[in-house]
Amino acid sequence: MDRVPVLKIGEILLVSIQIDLDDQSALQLQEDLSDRIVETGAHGVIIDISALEIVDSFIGRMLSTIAAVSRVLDAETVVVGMRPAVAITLVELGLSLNGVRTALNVDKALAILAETRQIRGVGLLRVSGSDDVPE
Amino acid sequence: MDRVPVLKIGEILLVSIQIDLDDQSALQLQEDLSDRIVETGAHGVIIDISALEIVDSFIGRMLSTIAAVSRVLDAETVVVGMRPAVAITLVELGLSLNGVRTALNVDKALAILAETRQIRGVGLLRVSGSDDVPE
Amino acid sequence: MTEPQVLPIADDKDVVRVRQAVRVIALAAKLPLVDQTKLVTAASELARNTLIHGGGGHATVEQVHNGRRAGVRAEFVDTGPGIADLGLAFTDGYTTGSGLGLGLSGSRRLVDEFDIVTAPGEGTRITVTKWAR
Amino acid sequence: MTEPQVLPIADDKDVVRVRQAVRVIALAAKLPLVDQTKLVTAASELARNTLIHGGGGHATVEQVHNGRRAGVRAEFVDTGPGIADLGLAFTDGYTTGSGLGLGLSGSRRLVDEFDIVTAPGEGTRITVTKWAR
Ligand SMILES: Nc1ncnc2c1ncn2[C@@H]1O[C@H](COP(=O)(O)OP(=O)(O)O)[C@@H](O)[C@H]1O
Ligand SMILES: Nc1ncnc2c1ncn2[C@@H]1O[C@H](COP(=O)(O)OP(=O)(O)O)[C@@H](O)[C@H]1O
Repeated sequence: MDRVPVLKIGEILLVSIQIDLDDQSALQLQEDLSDRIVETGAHGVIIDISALEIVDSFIGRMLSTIAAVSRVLDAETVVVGMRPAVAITLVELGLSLNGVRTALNVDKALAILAETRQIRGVGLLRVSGSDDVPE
Repeated sequence: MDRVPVLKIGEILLVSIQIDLDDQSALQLQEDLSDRIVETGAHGVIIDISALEIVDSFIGRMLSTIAAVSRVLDAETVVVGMRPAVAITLVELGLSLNGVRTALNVDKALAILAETRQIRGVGLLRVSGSDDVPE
Repeated sequence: MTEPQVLPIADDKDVVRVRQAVRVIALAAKLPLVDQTKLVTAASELARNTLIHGGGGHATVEQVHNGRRAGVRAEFVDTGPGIADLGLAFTDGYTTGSGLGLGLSGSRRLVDEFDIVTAPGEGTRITVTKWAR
Repeated sequence: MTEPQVLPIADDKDVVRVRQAVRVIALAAKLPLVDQTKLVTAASELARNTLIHGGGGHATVEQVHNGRRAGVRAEFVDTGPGIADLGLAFTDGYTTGSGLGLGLSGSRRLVDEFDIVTAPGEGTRITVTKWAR
């Protein structure tokens, strides 16, 4: 079965979905991510879907479920890179990505996660240079 | 054609190769990465190959070329997640990944990149918490 | 113009193959990107229904022409239980399974033509068409 | 046991398909993971040679048995220019193209049996076998 790698970057888990996931593989990813959150104590999950040509109701539900499960495990989920055509199609399909935060790209997602964490008083991942994120 | 996303994380570009790349797509990735290094001024490139079931001479050469081109553009390349079976096969094939640094995972690669940059006096990406990386 | 392509729908991976076949033909028919995306998404929903609710079946995908415009037609056929109450089945959020209940209603919104033939015990046949602009 | 699978090698994507077919059969033949990896890597090198140096051709992949052990055999056939000097062609780093010159020598090291039939103007046929332990 095709397995999507879950990458740990500091306190963040990053997943870049590049394959046309069958339903079984989508459930597997959901499970892998939960396991890795528990195992690493990660506080943020970034899911890059810039390579995905479609998001149907099954993948949409996977994203919502990942966000909900992460929250229970004290991690915030941000989905990045959604293509415009995918966003338009999701709306027409009637799918609201419940509880899923989105951002344009990984840097913006990191900024969102850093802010969320700041509120809770935990430092996360600091990006130095021009893209400085408030700590 | 299948296109592998190049993700920008602070001053780092991250690529997670998950598809069985045909030669044309491998060359495309090489080109995309060079473009993004120039465009973003990134100082580090991390290539995750944990999903790759094989690395043949063509992909091996792509990795070496990416490392060489990055260096010219003042960026360091680290390849992470190589499977043991792939490493064994590469040796027997006779392929030395010339000039390619490798690391176990993304966090270790970040540490390597942070160190390299520290020498040159540029802060890169700081991971707080238990995985602290010297700045 | 290409031959109609017939694809079995017997498992998860077949649903992926149907998506990919529809994409290839939508590209060939020069559907605009957004319409490709809509059609492939609708096909994914309907192929999954054929598998999950219909107990498996097949899809036929082909390029079509109506004299003025090119388009893509996809048909999903199963010999499963059929649908007794279409009004209910096409209600957003209605599901007899564990889905989101958006497959039928949502995919109807995503295509230009949507045709369904079904009866209890007699299976389900859904045909959708998307025209190039 | 499965039927021999014949795959065309006419472009980049065909090389990927050959790799995948070899992997599926290596899995079926229960080759250990490292041996699967070695065989698929060798197949990738040889299929690329068939395409680049041989001008295209085909591969045949099959499960085999020698009475004691199961294995996988892959054959790469083209009707290209053939190889005049085998000694040179099997030298690490020797290439007449833009490759690394490791395909022939390296893939020979990666398999258990390696057989080559070639002559100038008469194409090239390479057969490799990897046995389960
Ligand atoms: N091919 C089919 N065969 C039988 N019943 C179907 C079929 N497709 C849809 N249905 C019925 O219509 C309901 C609504 O379908 P849909 O809107 O696609 O939502 P979901 O698939 O998430 O349940 C299904 O739960 C099922 O009861
Ligand atoms: N199928 C073939 N037909 C003709 N010549 C070949 C074929 N395979 C290999 N050769 C020749 O042998 C040389 C060495 O091959 P190889 O070791 O695979 O390295 P590379 O493919 O990187 O050149 C090639 O450059 C080519 O001249």
